Amino acid sequence: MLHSVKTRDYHVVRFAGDSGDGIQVQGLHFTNAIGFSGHHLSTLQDFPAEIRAPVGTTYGISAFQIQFGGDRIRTPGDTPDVMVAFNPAALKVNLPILEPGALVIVDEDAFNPRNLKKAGFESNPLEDDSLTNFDVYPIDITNQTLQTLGLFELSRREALRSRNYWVLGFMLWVFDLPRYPLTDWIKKRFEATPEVCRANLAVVNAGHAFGEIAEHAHVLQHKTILQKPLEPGEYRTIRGSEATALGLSAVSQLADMDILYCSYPITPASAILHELASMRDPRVATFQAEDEIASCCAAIGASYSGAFGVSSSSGPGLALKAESLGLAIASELPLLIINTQRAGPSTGLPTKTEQADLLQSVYGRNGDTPVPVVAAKSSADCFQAVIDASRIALRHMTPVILLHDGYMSNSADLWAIPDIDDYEPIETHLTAADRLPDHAPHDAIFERDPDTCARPWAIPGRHRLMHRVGGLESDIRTGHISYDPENHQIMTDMRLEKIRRVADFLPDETLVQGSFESALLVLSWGSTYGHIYEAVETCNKDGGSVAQAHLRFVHPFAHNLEVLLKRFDTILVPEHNAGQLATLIRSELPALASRIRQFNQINGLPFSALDLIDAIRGALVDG
Amino acid sequence: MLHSVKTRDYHVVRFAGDSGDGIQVQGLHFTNAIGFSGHHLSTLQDFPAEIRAPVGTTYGISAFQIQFGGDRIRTPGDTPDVMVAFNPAALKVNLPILEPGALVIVDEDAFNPRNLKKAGFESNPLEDDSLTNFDVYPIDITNQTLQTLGLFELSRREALRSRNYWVLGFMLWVFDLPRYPLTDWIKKRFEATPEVCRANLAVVNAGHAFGEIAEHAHVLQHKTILQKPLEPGEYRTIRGSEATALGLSAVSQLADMDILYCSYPITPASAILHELASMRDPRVATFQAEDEIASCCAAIGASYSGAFGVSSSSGPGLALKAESLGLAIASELPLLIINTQRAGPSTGLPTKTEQADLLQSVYGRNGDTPVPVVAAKSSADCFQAVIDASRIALRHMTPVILLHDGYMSNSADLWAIPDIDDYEPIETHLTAADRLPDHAPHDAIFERDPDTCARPWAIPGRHRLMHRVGGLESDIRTGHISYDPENHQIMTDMRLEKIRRVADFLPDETLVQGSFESALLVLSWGSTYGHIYEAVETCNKDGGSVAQAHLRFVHPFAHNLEVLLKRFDTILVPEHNAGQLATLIRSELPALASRIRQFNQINGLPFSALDLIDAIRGALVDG
Amino acid sequence: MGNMSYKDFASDREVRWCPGCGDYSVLKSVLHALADTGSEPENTVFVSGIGCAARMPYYINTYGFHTIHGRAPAIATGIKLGNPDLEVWVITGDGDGLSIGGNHLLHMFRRNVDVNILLLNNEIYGLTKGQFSPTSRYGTISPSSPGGTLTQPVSPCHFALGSGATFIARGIDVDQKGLVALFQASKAHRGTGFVEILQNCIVYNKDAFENVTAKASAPETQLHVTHGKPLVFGANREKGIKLNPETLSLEVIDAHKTPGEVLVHDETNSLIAKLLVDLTPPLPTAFGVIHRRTATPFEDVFFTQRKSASRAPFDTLLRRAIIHDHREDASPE
Amino acid sequence: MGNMSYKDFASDREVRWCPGCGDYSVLKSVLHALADTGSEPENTVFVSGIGCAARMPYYINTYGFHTIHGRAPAIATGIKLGNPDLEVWVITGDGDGLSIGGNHLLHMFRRNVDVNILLLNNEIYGLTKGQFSPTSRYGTISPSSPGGTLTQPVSPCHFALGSGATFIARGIDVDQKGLVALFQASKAHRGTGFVEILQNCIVYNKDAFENVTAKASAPETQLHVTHGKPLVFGANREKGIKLNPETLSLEVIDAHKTPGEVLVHDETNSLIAKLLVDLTPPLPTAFGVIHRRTATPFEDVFFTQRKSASRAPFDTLLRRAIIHDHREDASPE
Ligand SMILES: Cc1ncc(C[n+]2csc(CCOP(=O)(O)OP(=O)(O)O)c2C)c(N)n1
Ligand SMILES: Cc1ncc(C[n+]2csc(CCOP(=O)(O)OP(=O)(O)O)c2C)c(N)n1
Ligand code: SF4
Ligand code: SF4
Ligand SMILES: [Mg+2]
Ligand SMILES: [Mg+2]
Repeated sequence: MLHSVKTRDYHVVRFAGDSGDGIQVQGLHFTNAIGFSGHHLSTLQDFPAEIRAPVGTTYGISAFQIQFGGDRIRTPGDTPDVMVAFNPAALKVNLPILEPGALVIVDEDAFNPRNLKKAGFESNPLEDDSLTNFDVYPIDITNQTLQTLGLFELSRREALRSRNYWVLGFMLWVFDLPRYPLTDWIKKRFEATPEVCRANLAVVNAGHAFGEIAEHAHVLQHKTILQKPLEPGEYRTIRGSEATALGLSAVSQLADMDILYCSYPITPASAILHELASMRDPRVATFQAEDEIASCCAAIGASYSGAFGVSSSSGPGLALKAESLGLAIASELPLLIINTQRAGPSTGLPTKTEQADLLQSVYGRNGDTPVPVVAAKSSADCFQAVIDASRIALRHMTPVILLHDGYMSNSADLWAIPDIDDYEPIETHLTAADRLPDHAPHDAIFERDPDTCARPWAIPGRHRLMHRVGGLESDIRTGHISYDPENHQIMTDMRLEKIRRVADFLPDETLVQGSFESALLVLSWGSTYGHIYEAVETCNKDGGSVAQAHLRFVHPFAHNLEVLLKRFDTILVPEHNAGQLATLIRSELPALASRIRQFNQINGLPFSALDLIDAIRGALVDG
Repeated sequence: MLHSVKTRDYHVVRFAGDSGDGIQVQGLHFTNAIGFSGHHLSTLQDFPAEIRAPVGTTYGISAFQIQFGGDRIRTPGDTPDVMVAFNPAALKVNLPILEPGALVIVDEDAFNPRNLKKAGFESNPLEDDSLTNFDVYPIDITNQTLQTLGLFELSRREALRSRNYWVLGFMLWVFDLPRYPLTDWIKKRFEATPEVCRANLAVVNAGHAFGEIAEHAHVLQHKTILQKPLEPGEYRTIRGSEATALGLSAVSQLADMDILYCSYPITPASAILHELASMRDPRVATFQAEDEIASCCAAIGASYSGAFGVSSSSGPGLALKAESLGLAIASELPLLIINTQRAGPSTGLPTKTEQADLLQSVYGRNGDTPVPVVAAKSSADCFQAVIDASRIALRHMTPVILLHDGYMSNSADLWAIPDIDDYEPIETHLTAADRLPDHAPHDAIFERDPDTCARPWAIPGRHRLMHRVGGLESDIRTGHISYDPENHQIMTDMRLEKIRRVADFLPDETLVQGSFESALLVLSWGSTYGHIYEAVETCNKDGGSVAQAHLRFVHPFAHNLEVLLKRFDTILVPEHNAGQLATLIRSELPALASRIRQFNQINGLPFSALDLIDAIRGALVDG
Repeated sequence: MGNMSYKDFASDREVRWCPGCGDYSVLKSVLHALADTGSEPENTVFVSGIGCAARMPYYINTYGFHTIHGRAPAIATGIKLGNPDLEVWVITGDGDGLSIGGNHLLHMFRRNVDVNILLLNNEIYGLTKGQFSPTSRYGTISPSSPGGTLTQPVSPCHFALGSGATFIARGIDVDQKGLVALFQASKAHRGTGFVEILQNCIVYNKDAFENVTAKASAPETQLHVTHGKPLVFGANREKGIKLNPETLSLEVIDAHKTPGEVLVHDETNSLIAKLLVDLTPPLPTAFGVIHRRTATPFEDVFFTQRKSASRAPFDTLLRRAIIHDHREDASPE
Repeated sequence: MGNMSYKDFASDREVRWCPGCGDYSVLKSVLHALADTGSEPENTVFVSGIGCAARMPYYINTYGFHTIHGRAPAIATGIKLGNPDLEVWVITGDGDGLSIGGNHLLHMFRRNVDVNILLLNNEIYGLTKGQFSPTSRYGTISPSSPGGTLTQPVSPCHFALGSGATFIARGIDVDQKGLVALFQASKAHRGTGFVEILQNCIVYNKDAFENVTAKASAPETQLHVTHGKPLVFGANREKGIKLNPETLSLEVIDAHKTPGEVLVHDETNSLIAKLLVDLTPPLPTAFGVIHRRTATPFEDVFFTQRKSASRAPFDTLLRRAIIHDHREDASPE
């Protein structure tokens, strides 16, 4: 079959190979070139399951996917139309998700009997007719690379590691993308080792040249139509962990205070720890504790002493923080818990995504212990989300749980670099304590802010306001231990009221697309935002009448949420859990319960557009 | 004021004094005499807050309360009509709860300036007119006791410790109760120390004689009208901890297996640990672990190896078990968690009661991790509740959370001693594994019971069915680790279905009083059963039209619950939390949400009849 | 030193331990140590877990944080990392510190955070009414072990040594003079100071230490150690501890006859520390500073590293990734 | 001994560690030890927490329980109390066992439950991609410590000693013969057997132990200890460890010249154990059984007490309280 230059609004390109093949580096550089060319984009890193696997096996496959195009892109796409497979296993694993007719570039040199067997192919798919649905383009990539490198003093092993640069060069040619971002980077990166530098540049150029000269190669070329090129501005690609780390740095500036980020390594939450550690912001220190309990407790200690304590984890780690969260609630300290949700229960599927910690976040502690719960919606949004969540924690003197998920932490968005001066400063209750005289009486130390019920943040070292706090019930007036029944009722009511008051400060929820006249509202929260956005958009393009609202603040709800939802007779809530937001809505806004339809996918993967569209159409039909 | 013999259907008597005054022993003996006289009864122990306090202080007061009478008694009563106060602090603390006109017996010798000051009295209440609302009867109890003991070789301190026996003798006379249960007990107890024995008997008799001979004393006599004396049978008083320990012993017999009870001391859960340890049932061993996590894990280990693992705690301790509970769910092991709820959040009010761990029990873990939640309703009921909960755990191969509360563990009921032969044996999935041949293939080892979805309980030592389980997602067929997306969906669905199926085995919910024609349903769960029962009964006696239903199985609900609730337009849910069962009902049975009214009291105390009646009347009026 | 008296360090709260509890005396020693060393109430924090001992912060007029069971060391670590200039004390018990909290103690020792840890060891769970603890002796009868406990106790000082603690001391509740000196030494030590205090729980484990602490027999049952001084005890300091170099076992010798053979205490030598923490009756129990060595406190390195971090300005951090610059005037960089 | 070969103990699961990981060799030694000591697959359980090492149970054809991070010792304790006749092994890592799980290890040691604990120490968190662990050396650079770690490492064997462990041994991943012998000895020991294995994480902490384990320098860097034998090392076993009895410090002496002064290993002496666990480069590292002493395993006493409990029949238990008897024919008792 012959290939022709394909022009489309967007492309979904996937690179797949062994962990050692440099797939992720390749993906990043490809993304970079896309970014420089002014396309919108979104990417996804797909790592093999947690144990590093032997070369050539299907469970050792690492992949990188990017969707890019000429209009706002919100997801890395479901069905790649272009794929590069470095070996048979990579082909095997990824075939099921390819678009029919997709261009499949393979390194034919890797399709030897050993690798084919490891991948579980009975015969060579390049030779039988099992790939007729696709445009398969086999290239002797290994051979091409080795030939190029023959001129350099590199071992065969080192040389083979450069295959990704060859492929990059070739792929840049395929999509007609600029080479200089990559070549500049190589020059800088390998400044100290000129031989390696020259070798890599040579390989990139060889790959590019191959495209230009190879027979039939011209027909491989793909183009994207730029409908809406990027607005002028400064952009970068950003992963969830990067956005969170930068967001925390922003918080420390906006609140003018130190942050202590306490964590215990766990997939996928660790990415933020690594990012922060490498950032070395002197106002945002990291502390790797001995376990999750200690990490939460150290953060509480930090907040007690007047820094802002942040503690992060994933699924089982959040469960371990439950008791100490109770202490932070009882002692009314600001605290931020970032939980990168992963597929559960228990150890579950650590590298897969899920949204199943919502109810744990809202209810998972002893006693009536409410906390606000905030959710980020995309990698880039993690920046704003962590600022929003921190603002609540500091304004209301309360722990806040910020929910991320595995999908967010492995995907990357294009992000317009913000200006910190555009953000409102974050007020803290240190100032309330600053206003008190030395040795003020206890009822002054515990006098609450009339709007938030927050107490002054009287801290050692800064205030001469010696007093004691703790996990026992305390007197509403003086903070002393109190066994008084009436006081316990008052304090419980106050704690509930305090969290209810958070809603007084929340912006109204709005529709993110569609109108109030739509026949159906799709209500999303968390990282499903993008997939759901695209699915709703598609439905509407096909004549559907669908609106979307998206919750940043999952607990408490914004005051207007009920009114907004009431405008729709049918509300579809797609979630990666067994219906946790749906459960919350039913219990908090029961008048709406009969309108709620659930769509629950709990397989560790993001939604596919097709499934979502089906669910939306189903809800439109059944009402 | 003169006193007259009072006859009523029931009495509420309260003893109060310092921790060292022997109040609780006294209460038990008084209870015993009541029991022997054929009355119905219910008691409450009211301990001072956790720190042992100096003598004579209000916060060091220990109290014992009993309600007894001629018809079924379900609570220890709210408003004592008779009280004995051993010192001014005891009087001070308890005055607010007495019935107007109550008989107040005090040891006038203890009303010295020092004690009055410690109790915070400005003047002696026996001498001013602050007690005109009550029938105060001051006796020189100390003096009387010392005089009696003048004949014996006891130190003054030892002698003073006998005041409670003097009061017992007197109170037995007041209510015309038999002395022999007490005197027999004293003879047995002090067999080895005849001097002490004789002294105590003398003091009891002196107290009794004082009643008979003292001027005016005859007018103090109180009588209870026995409307419905106890059915013939064998009875005992029983506390929640005793009933639970006996229930676990029954479980080990009914299931014919060993139990490992693992716990870490915490108030109020420790009572069960102590009871079991002292019981020394060789089939129900106790293990005090290093913390709550280890206690849960050790129980999981026990269940893994084929014993039945039970782990208990209170509030913050349950929070700590969240992660390990997830493991038990993932590895599908039977496990019983007994949680004695106490007032939260955090350390809270450890000795006070609350029902605020319900949502934590249902939702407090990472991932979609459902478990059945069962609640006991009274001290005596703890026996049946632990059998019910264990049966579910063993039949469905799942962890089960059994909720107790602080009230239950400090109160005691009269209990008709059961015959273990009347109970159905408990089946386990060991037999399913027994049926498999040695080295059976993995899909046999994981073949599920069609009714319950439970897997065979293949255990080391008993079965040659070597296999591996764990917290990573496992293949539904073979139990091997599986990263397959579809399998994760199937397993998640299976876990949800498994818990849903528990409902297939639950008895229908019924009304415990009232009819379907009643204008209002009061829905109770847990230890509020008795208070709510009495309040509903009172309302109905006064012409109200109120029914009561009571949930033993809080999650999942019995299949017929929705139908039952639908028969009522208004459903009042009184709880000692901010509305957790109400929340569950709204989310699970949203069609009923508009009918739900909440009544929430979170002050660490049981409901008072008056407040409940008000709430019921309010709900009747407002609909 | 300071110009506040020990009474100024007492809070206005009524102290609520059982009459006769050893905690009273420890509290008093703490107050004295604070006054003597010139602690500043507004710069001092007492952190505790849960237990009878853990109530102590309420009675001290500094900042106080009564936290959750076993976690005080972790919280104290956070406090020091939040503000390293604070003087931080942790009050814990044998259950709080060594049952539920053992792991956090280990890591506190390992990190050598500059915090003073006072572990009030009454060999029982006081607050929860008398269950055995990890330091309870073999066979202890308690509500949860009516047939007697089944395990050998853990030795707090031995545990601290195994965990790499840099300051290990032991004292007795009623020996106020001794305690104040140990608290002062702990405060002076840069890094984690650990003081085990034998504390009498008069209600649930009365006189558990009577065999060691009784005044009458004290000269025979207590070995008070001082750096650079020989390890001697007895009414006339006539008994000396000697190490048999062949068998590496201990012998009690006549210190007056062969003073040269008596071992000399060297705080910095961890082998001697091991030898001292192993001393149990019938040999005398060691008191005083058992081990002390110089090591940098965690927060010193922590803040040095933090400050020296050549942090890029935020605007640079924002651009730390590969930047796609689409400003009209931008040229690739 | 047994009539199963080591291969019979391998499960049918594909082993999935990184090529070149030290775990492979440890697994093989485990399989050999099982075969050699005649373990019965149906009576043997491998319990592990989370980590690369903790995957091992999947590869062994006995019962296996891959539990949660740090809690394997607690679960293993429950297993032994559920069925004391089972042979139980715990597989853990330096993070699993000493970071999150330190407290459970402490209490396992203190109780002396008859379980074999293999701690694969690669001084790094392997599974979570290379963050530093509590055993990482000072200054270790890792994703969570790009500027180098700030603390001294904890020594697993020293921690075990401080926690009262009754069997402490150390081996090297690739020394299969040595490991098999240690595993056998641990299994033979009644009580908790603790074996620290220096394990090479080729991906995240490559050759961390090269300075100790490299074949060429091994005679100088390794001290293999045997009960009753002098502590000698060197190519010709010419170097001996001597304790200076005055300073209680160690010296290396010529073992050929003054053999009498060389310390003789005594497994039962905990002071020698302390001395051995303290040996770090430039002194040679100790391998073999460092400490072993007889002590009753927890479950022995547990089950003895349980069986001897003169348990009242259930009907009596039901009536253990004061009984109110209202049967018509009853008379007060
Ligand atoms: C998570 C949790 N578990 C258990 C408890 C109950 N508890 C409170 S204090 C304590 C032990 C106290 O013993 P110790 O630390 O020795 O202090 P002491 O009372 O003897 O001074 C326990 C088990 C608790 N408060 N929280
Ligand atoms: C509660 C919890 N916290 C954190 C993790 C993440 N985690 C898994 S293994 C591991 C550390 C592994 O290190 P180590 O025990 O040394 O084993 P290795 O991989 O090096 O063999 C961590 C932090 C987890 N699974 N569960
Ligand atoms: S119970 Fe013991 S430790 Fe607690 S206050 Fe009383 S005497 Fe002190
Ligand atoms: S990461 Fe390290 S420890 Fe884990 S399997 Fe790979 S080499 Fe082994
Ligand atoms: Mg204690
Ligand atoms: Mg490791």
